[in-house]
Amino acid sequence: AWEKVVIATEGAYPPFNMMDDNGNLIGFDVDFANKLCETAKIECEIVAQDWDGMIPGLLAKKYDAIIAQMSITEERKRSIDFSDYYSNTPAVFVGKDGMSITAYKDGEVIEDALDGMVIGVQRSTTHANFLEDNFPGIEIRMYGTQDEALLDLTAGRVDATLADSGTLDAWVSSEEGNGYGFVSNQFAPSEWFGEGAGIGIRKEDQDLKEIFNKALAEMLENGSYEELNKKYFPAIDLHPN
Amino acid sequence: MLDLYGRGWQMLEGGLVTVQLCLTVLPFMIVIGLLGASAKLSRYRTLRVIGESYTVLIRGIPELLVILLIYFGGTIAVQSLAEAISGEETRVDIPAFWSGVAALALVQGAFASEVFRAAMQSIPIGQIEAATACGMTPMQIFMRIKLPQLWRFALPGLNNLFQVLIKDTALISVVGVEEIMRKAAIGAGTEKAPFTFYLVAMLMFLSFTTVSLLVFNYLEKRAARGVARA
Amino acid sequence: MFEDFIYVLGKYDTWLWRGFLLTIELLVISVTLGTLLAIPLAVARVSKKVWIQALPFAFIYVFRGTPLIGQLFMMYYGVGQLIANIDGIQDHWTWTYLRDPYWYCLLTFVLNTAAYVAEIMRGGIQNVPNGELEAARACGMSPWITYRRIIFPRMWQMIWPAYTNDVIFTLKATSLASTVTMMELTGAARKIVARTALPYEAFISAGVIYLIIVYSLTFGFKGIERYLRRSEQRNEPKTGRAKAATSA
Amino acid sequence: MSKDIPALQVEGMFKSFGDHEVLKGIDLTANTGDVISIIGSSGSGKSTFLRCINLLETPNAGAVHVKGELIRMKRLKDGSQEAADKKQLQRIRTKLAMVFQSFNLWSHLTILENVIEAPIHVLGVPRKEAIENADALLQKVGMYERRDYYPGHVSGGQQQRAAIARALAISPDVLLFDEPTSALDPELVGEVLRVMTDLAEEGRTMLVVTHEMGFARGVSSHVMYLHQGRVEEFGNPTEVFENPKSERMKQFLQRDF
Amino acid sequence: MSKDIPALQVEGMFKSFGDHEVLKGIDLTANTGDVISIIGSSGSGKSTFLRCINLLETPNAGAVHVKGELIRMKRLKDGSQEAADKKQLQRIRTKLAMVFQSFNLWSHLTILENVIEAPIHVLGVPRKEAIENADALLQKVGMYERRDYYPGHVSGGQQQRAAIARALAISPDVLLFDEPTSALDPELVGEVLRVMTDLAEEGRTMLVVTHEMGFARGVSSHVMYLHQGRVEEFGNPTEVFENPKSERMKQFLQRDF
Ligand SMILES: Nc1ncnc2c1ncn2[C@@H]1O[C@H](COP(=O)(O)OP(=O)(O)OP(=O)(O)O)[C@@H](O)[C@H]1O
Ligand SMILES: Nc1ncnc2c1ncn2[C@@H]1O[C@H](COP(=O)(O)OP(=O)(O)OP(=O)(O)O)[C@@H](O)[C@H]1O
Ligand SMILES: [Mg+2]
Ligand SMILES: [Mg+2]
Repeated sequence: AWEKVVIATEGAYPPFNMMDDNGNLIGFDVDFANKLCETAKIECEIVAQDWDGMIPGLLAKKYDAIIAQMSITEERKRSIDFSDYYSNTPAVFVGKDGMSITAYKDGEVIEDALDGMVIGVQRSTTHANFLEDNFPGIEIRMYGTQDEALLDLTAGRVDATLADSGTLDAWVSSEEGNGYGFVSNQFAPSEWFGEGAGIGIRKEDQDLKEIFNKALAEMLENGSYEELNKKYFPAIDLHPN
Repeated sequence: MLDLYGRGWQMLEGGLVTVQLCLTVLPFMIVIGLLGASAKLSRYRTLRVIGESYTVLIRGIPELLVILLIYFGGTIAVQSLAEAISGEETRVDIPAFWSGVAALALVQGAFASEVFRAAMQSIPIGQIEAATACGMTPMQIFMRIKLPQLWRFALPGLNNLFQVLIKDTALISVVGVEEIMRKAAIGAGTEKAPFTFYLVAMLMFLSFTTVSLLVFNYLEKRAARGVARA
Repeated sequence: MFEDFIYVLGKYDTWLWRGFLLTIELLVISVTLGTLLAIPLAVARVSKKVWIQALPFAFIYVFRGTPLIGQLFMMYYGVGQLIANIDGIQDHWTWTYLRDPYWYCLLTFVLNTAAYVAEIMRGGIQNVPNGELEAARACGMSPWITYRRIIFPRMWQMIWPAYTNDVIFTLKATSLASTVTMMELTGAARKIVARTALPYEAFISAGVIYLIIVYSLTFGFKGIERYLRRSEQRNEPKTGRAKAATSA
Repeated sequence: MSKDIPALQVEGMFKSFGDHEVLKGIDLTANTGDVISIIGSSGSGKSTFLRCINLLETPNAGAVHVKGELIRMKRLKDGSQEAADKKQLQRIRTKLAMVFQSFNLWSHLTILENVIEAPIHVLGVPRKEAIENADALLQKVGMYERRDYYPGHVSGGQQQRAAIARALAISPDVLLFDEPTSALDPELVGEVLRVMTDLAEEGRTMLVVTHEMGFARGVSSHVMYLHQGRVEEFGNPTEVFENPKSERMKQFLQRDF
Repeated sequence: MSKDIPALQVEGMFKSFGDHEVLKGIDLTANTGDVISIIGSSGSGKSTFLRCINLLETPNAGAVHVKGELIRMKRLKDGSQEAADKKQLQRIRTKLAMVFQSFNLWSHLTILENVIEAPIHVLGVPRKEAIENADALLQKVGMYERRDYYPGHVSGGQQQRAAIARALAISPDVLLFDEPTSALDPELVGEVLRVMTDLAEEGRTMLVVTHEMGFARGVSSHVMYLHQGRVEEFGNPTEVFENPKSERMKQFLQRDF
């Protein structure tokens, strides 16, 4: 039944998904999606969608799957379903060099770690949820995209930003990230960050879930996943078992 | 700086989309406004209640909220509707542009229905009776007597609404339609020059509202030509 | 669907509540300060001297002719960025305020409200009957007293319905604060949607709250309007004052 | 012209507004060529009578025949009446042209356009023919020179003459006039009355509600005096004015003139 | 009362609107207790003269002394004049109360509030004292019972009487009346004229522009006839009315009465 699948990604979360100068979608998620479809032998079309509207768009059948580093969480599972996780990178804070934050350590949230700080985060991400649920007293700025949060970080309007280490690593090592670095340990308690990022699909499309899971397993098996991983993140293992 | 870091064309394209948005919404706004006004003036209570509730609801809720609701919820609604009608799974993709158009038309239509209602009530009842008395059907009376005169009474109100419409198109940027505001945001982000880009965007809007003001003032003058004493 | 409503309202009621409070806060401050600022603008706008009215005219024209969301971006990202780039500003004590979107938001709303209200006030001032102004001048009132005792009270009487509309306009405008990271009512609803993917439930809940605010406002303002227009109503006057005055 | 089929026949017309009974059973037969003046004090129901004939107001009871054809009515559940056949009503209305007190020209159309509007869009006359006919009528009422003016740009008397041309343009069997001169300055009344007198002499069938006793007396073939919704006097003008039978008619004539 | 310092003295007053010269050099001395009626045909400049006295219009030339104090003027670059000292002008205006043809009561204030407004906010009288004084004045003009009504709720004659109370409340040296009865129905004129006659008998200094020849003749101590911006006649009423020297005055008297 699935000859053609429309897949949405955000296009503002480098290097996972982003736009090149001509407005084409590129990045790890895009390459991954293409490879996945190739492996599953189905035709794919990849479209861009604002993060805020990602799940409503899926439910409205604007597309059939989300591959956009969306974490598998219980709350999201209320409305949609996920494939097995296809990547899992821990969260980390980025701030000015020399700063130091310890917000989560040894399975415990350090509640006063962020007192007096302004933290920027992308709206409606697991990172935002983590901050909101655990640090009610601090000032959290919610941005539409991670790019905007980073912009305000360099403008000095937020002190640090929380996101996944994959995207932040790429930014810190870019020219713009000059003078900024990881300022905390990396952490990924599944209570907030789920079991990693999965492919979001509608609940009724269990057959599609099967197809994706099978193809994903095959990619992990035959080394094509690792190839992609190395291409974008030579130093990070995106799929730790 | 004049070529806006090479993004001058992008801004102009955004301007074009803004103009397209306005001109696309305009006919819908007018049709919805006319329907709303007719409903409010209808003989039937049900229609009157529907017309009134529609305007009351829309006018009490922020435009942005309506736009978001339509953008996020509208597709789902249209989807289920399409499936209910066709009885099978169908994919109805409403592009952001059109959900923007739908939202703006719905909002502006509510205001327009107030304008048209007032205008319809301003048409001298005697002229309607004269048309009735010479055997015109209600439809003919509407098309040939009411509608042509409606403009005269409705133009000042529409002038206002169109100004608001131009400004409200900027809200559509929130759902990703690449009109002026969105293009400016992109430019501001990538070139790290928000002040320049937003300033240019504002100037573009100011020129649009100014032009629309001039055009409508001209139309108002023209529409009054048969009425004012020479 | 009904379950989902209960879920949203049960789990995220505090978000909506905080959003509601911020909306009201933004509204009250914007309207109060905007109105205060509108008064000198309107007075300058009716001046016969071109050089006095030029600036307020330009101010009003620009703020009424451009979209509020653009003004907001311009202020927050544009002006904000310019300020952020000033050397050493980030170590200055004012930076705590200058980095905060709240102030940019508020400033934009205040200026925008001021422009709209000033335009309404201009109309009101110009509609005060000339005879009543001459009567004031003829008994030796200075321009300031004339404004305070005659023009402003009369103006309020006349502009109140339009002013009410404008307050509601400002209320609806506060929803734009969500685009620059402020979590007022619409912002809260957007956050809930993103978290739960339940757009109807979240937006309709917020919509209902807006409607409640709008109708409470309309109701309250109608009451004030009746009070303001007491001198025009065609009924017998209250006798309360009469008693107070005779006993004095 | 056959006197057998009256141009207009009204039988037992009743009309109330809420509790207020305005017409209490009025009968009238107007043969072709009759000019009937309807007089009576203010509030006596003259306008209501005229408006009930072409169903601008719906009578509570009564029958209207135009050239022998009955306007079919049906009774609704709530007891009120309604035209049974909208098409028939619209057709018959073209035979009953009305001239209003306040002219009611369509202000977005020029005088000529006002006159050709109904012929073209209701009767389906070709535009060219409609214009020729309209020009002739405008000539007759002395408005040919003003045919391209908008109503707002000509005097009240001229507007009323244009309105008469508009009424004539649908070649009606009966012309209904509701106080056609009372919205005019005294100096403009003459020009409209002159046109009406011409029409009467041409043999047009006319019902004229009027306060111009000179016209009623001099021009009309019959006078009908309404009082509180009833016909108090009916007859030829000389009789009615010189020998009024009813006490009220006598008072009416004294009071006003 | 010393006759040496006149209550009001106007010298050589000129006023033009654009090219149109309305006042062409007017002199007037009003001693304390004088009641001067100003008459003349429409457009002769009566209102303008009154309005130039308290500078509601700025005269092009001329001096105004109130109780011996000159209103200081300065000449602007473009040749027009202006009050040199705004404070002085405001102070002097409190000595020159004006009653307007169209009353011009402040419609958002009750009658009582209208009367106490200027005493409290211009003269700085304590509120309590202002109310006592106002009550006495309202009693005098017969408006005490209506003191808590808004102007919109009382008749024109009552409004004008309230306006007179308002004028008296600032204890002016001279009262200026500009056709105080001409916006009133004939039946209301009497009540206002009665109040004015009372004031005249009390010895108030008054300048009254009026069309009421009865008042001018019977009540005033002097009559001033203006014609085309010039004083054509001035004298006591009996002289002026019975033996007008000027031809024009004769015509004026014939024409109007
Ligand atoms: N639409 C209406 N609703 C209620 N009452 C009405 C209506 N039209 C007329 N009437 C009443 O019916 C009565 C007769 O009115 P009508 O206009 O027929 O009088 P008329 O003889 O034409 O008087 P006039 O000479 O003043 O025009 C009046 O008492 C009037 O108030
Ligand atoms: N503000 C003005 N601008 C231009 N011309 C004016 C102005 N005020 C008055 N005039 C002209 O000055 C002339 C005198 O006017 P004024 O009102 O003094 O006459 P008046 O004697 O009071 O007449 P009336 O008895 O009609 O009140 C008139 O020709 C009038 O048109
Ligand atoms: Mg009538
Ligand atoms: Mg005058």
